[in-house]
Amino acid sequence: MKSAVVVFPGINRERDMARALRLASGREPAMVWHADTALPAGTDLVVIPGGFSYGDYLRCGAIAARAPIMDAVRGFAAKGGLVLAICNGFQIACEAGLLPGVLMRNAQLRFICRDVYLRVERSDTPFTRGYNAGQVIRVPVAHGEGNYIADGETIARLESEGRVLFRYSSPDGMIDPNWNHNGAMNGIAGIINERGNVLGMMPHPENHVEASMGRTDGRGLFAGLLDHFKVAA
Amino acid sequence: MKARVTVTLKPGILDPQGKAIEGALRSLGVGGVTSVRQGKVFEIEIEGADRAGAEAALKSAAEKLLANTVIENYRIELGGQ
Amino acid sequence: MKARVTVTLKPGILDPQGKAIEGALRSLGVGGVTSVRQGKVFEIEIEGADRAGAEAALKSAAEKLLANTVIENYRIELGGQ
Amino acid sequence: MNQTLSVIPNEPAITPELIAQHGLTPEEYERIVKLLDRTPSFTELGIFSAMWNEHCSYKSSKVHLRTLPTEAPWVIQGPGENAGVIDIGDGLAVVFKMESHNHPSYIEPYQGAATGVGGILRDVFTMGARPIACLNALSFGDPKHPKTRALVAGVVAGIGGYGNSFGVPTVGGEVRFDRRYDGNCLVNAMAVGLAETDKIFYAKATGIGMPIVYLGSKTGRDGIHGATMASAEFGADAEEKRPTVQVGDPFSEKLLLEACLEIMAKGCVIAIQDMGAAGLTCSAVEMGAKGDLGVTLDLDKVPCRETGMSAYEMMLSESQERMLMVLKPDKEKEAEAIFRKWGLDFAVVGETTPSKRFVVRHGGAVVADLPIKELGDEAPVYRRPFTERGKQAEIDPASVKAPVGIAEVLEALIGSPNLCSKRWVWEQYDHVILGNTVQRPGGDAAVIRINDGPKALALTADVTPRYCEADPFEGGKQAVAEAYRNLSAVGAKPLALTDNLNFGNPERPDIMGQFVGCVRGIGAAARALDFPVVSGNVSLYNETNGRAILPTPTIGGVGLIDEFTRSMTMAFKSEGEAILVIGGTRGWLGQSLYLRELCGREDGAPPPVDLAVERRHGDFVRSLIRDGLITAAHDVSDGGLLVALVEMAIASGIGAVLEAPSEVPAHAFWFGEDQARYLVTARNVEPIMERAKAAGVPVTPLGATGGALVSISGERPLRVADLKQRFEAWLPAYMVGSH
Ligand SMILES: Nc1ncnc2c1ncn2[C@@H]1O[C@H](COP(=O)(O)OP(=O)(O)O)[C@@H](O)[C@H]1O
Ligand SMILES: [Mg+2]
Repeated sequence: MKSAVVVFPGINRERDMARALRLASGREPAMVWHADTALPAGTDLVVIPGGFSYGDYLRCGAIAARAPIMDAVRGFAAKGGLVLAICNGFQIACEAGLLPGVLMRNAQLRFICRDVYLRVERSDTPFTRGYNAGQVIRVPVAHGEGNYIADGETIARLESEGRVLFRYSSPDGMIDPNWNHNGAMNGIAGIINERGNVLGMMPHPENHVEASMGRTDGRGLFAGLLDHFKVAA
Repeated sequence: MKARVTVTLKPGILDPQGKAIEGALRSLGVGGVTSVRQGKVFEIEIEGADRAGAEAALKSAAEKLLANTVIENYRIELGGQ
Repeated sequence: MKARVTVTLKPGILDPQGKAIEGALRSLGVGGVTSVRQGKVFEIEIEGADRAGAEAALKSAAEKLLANTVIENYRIELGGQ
Repeated sequence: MNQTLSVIPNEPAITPELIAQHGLTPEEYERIVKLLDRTPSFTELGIFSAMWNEHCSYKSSKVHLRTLPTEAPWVIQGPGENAGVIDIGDGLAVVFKMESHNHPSYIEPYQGAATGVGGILRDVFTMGARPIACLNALSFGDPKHPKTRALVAGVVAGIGGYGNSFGVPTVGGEVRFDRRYDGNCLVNAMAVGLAETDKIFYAKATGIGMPIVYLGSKTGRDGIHGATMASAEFGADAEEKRPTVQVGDPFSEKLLLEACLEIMAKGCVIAIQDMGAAGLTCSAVEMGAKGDLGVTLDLDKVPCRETGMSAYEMMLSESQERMLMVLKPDKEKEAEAIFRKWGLDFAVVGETTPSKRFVVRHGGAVVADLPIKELGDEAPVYRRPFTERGKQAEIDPASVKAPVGIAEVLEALIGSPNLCSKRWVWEQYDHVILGNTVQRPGGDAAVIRINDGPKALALTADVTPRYCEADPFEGGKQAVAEAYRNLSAVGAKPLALTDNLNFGNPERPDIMGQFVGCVRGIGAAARALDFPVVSGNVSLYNETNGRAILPTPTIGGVGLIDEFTRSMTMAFKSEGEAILVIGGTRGWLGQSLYLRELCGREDGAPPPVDLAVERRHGDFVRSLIRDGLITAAHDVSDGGLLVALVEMAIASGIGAVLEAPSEVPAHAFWFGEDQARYLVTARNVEPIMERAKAAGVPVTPLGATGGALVSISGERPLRVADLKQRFEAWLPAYMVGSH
């Protein structure tokens, strides 16, 4: 799996992501600068990592979404390439039109860093094949603006097309406002685009990938992607 | 030339900040406020005195960057020199 | 009654957001913008038709909550019904 | 050198009022005139006021700080640079420091706290270290004071806002409430970075004719000395020229970090200094003075954010996210390209000279020409008079029994502002970014893995101000001992500390006495525990209307763990394990929270700290952890044994069955704050008892883990779940205004 991590000024979880990719695939990802106009040849997976691109000034992800490299990312996605967009990456993907909807400020208006529970809704996508449908995983969140909203029609489409891959839940998988820390509609934590090749999610699976650090629930995502490319090859 | 671009949430879009401010004003004892919606305002200096050119530049700034037109409306006001 | 409170940074206060937006507009090819400063606007509905009362309430809202008067100025505009 | 400088039009005349507004005494001004052999220009007066104020010159504290132990075989750099540096083996060094931003945070909590974090991060990466963790120690006024809630909200949001965006995990700290901070909150921020031992960068300039480069953000009128600027001398345009609050820009700082580390790696840098307090002045003078060189600055080259800035304003501006660097001349182009790539300002603003003079030019005129060494070295040093507070009486535990039972006391304490969970605070801080957080906030010390391991750092911040006030010497010792204990409890060897000494007005002998006593106590403990002081910061004049804060010498401790997977936590691990208390319990209630919260009394002698015992018990606990003999460990501090035990229960959801003591009155036994104690759990008690005997360490069985209750024979049992609810509830409820 050849992955490329896009680095915008102010992005700060690129090292965490690079480590997770390296541990999963045994390969160092390419770090791609925002001002570049092309992705490295042979890229399988593009990752837009977390952080505060451009300080999250104006709107989260707004300025990064208009950076030169994003044309290349859009082109890559249009050809069916896999794009994984996490946290600030999710916000950038929405602003760039790769995914529908908007990430608004958390309902309680504060930044929240804690472990949350996610129910994995489907296991038949390249991003979630490392999990079972209905499985509950525990991964951290760290964001101030992760409150997913979209108009009624969009939400209805996302739901009817099974495009919600991760939902905030209780430890036993119940969808419950008490376990939805940011107020996202329908507990939405992660969605894919229509074609199923772009995933945006707020939580950080890349921070839970090492047994020695205590938790490994994030591994499934990276292992699944690796598997996907192995099978494809 | 001075200009101002005001960006506000479209009607119907939930505004958690505005709601929180409503609540806070109530508990501060500020009376009579029934609704608050928060938006952004950009005070912009733009070169040259060509109003039409400036207006076009501002429209493009608003469309391309300042507003997320999925959820926001914008309004442009051009000032004098 | 509709009202609007506009909150802007005092002159001289650093505006990192405005600075980042300036840079982004430049690289998007929006011409001629020499300075951007970002502020907030609050669109407020207030009960009753007593303008003086409304004005007092808005002033108190701005002072107590909407503006951080250490670094921000505010302006109140009262609309019609 | 009896020259006069060119007269700058519109500069105010040097009057006694102007001198006083600059915080200089008539004697200090005389000293300046003598040194120069002429009257200083307005800009020069500003430069002197910046260099000779308490913050830069440490004039009240210097003679006392010199007594602190600062050396150990593992210390690479002690106090005197931007941050302290210690060797942790494998060619790696840890760079750390703590600094206050008290007054700015009180004026504008969000920006004040944010820029405090920004400043301390800059101190660390200026030395070539990549920041890997932050801590923060916060002191607020009475929860009932009308300003407190907004200060808490703003300060916490500001610390998070800066650290989260910059991309460093904020992993520890403390939060206290006391009416003595009503008019003066304290915001102490600590940053910790990692560098290679052979790639540490210092402020000392070398070489003549080397370019001095200005890096980072542009200069504005931020934070210029308020009293001066408020003077009417500026005429009609005063409003325009008003000094402004510093606003943090973590985005620019993140770029500055990456750019600095990149040019350091490329070998472009001779010397580097961040612009902190008194910005350009302090940084340029320090670089030159340390290298025995002169410096010439050309202010026309300084990137400015505003038009019409005077030399005075530029020299005193405290705009954030700026650096000054001496570059290798042949690397100038390379360095500039790196800075441009990161979108930062880069300008050659001066050069080093052989003259040992600090020369500042602006608009074609020389606006300052000062002897560079004397600016720093000749700063006044005061031995301020001080009076030491007499020892307080010991309190007989039997004489201060609250009218309620042990269970009620426990319920009250665990849900009290100072002992309740600070989760509401640390959940606003990204504490997992960088993927190396082994122990998150909520334990005794945070544990941060170094790179991919196996080593890890343990980090803590501690002080008990009410002890410091009652007995400054014991309080100073206790702050260091508690940091030592917190590190030991997670299995770390304490290596070095940074101190942040927050006090009132040093010109008052009683306050100076607090300072002197605390510093002596810190020194004694640091020496006895082999825990040297490698960096620090002094914040004086924290008082309002003659009412000073509690003396608050915050200690930031750093310890090393060889194998991160073996760090110890405080949660009970399973049912049926023995609970042991290490260390003796006399039931010391003087200055305890029991006394304060339950009896409404704030008196008596605080618990004495026996440093030899501290060291022995610390060594003992670490050896138990290293040899895998215990399953959990927690130090006993504020609130005493039962509070510590309940924290272990809450962390695990497992209860405990405890035996009542026989020798000490129950309330004093459970809530006394005797020092040098730890609670541990073990499956097998025998080997621990044997070792304890051999080491001369008192170890007492307390009971066993298990069940859903904390029960003490003869007392009302309490559900762990209910205690947890109380522990977690107070702060969030307070912040929404429900009490
Ligand atoms: N301001 C803060 N920032 C981060 N963590 C904090 C803060 N205040 C308290 N904590 C965390 O809460 C826990 C308990 O703090 P405290 O009661 O001061 O511990 P101790 O008494 O062991 O020093 C610690 O893990 C500490 O790091
Ligand atoms: Mg502790």
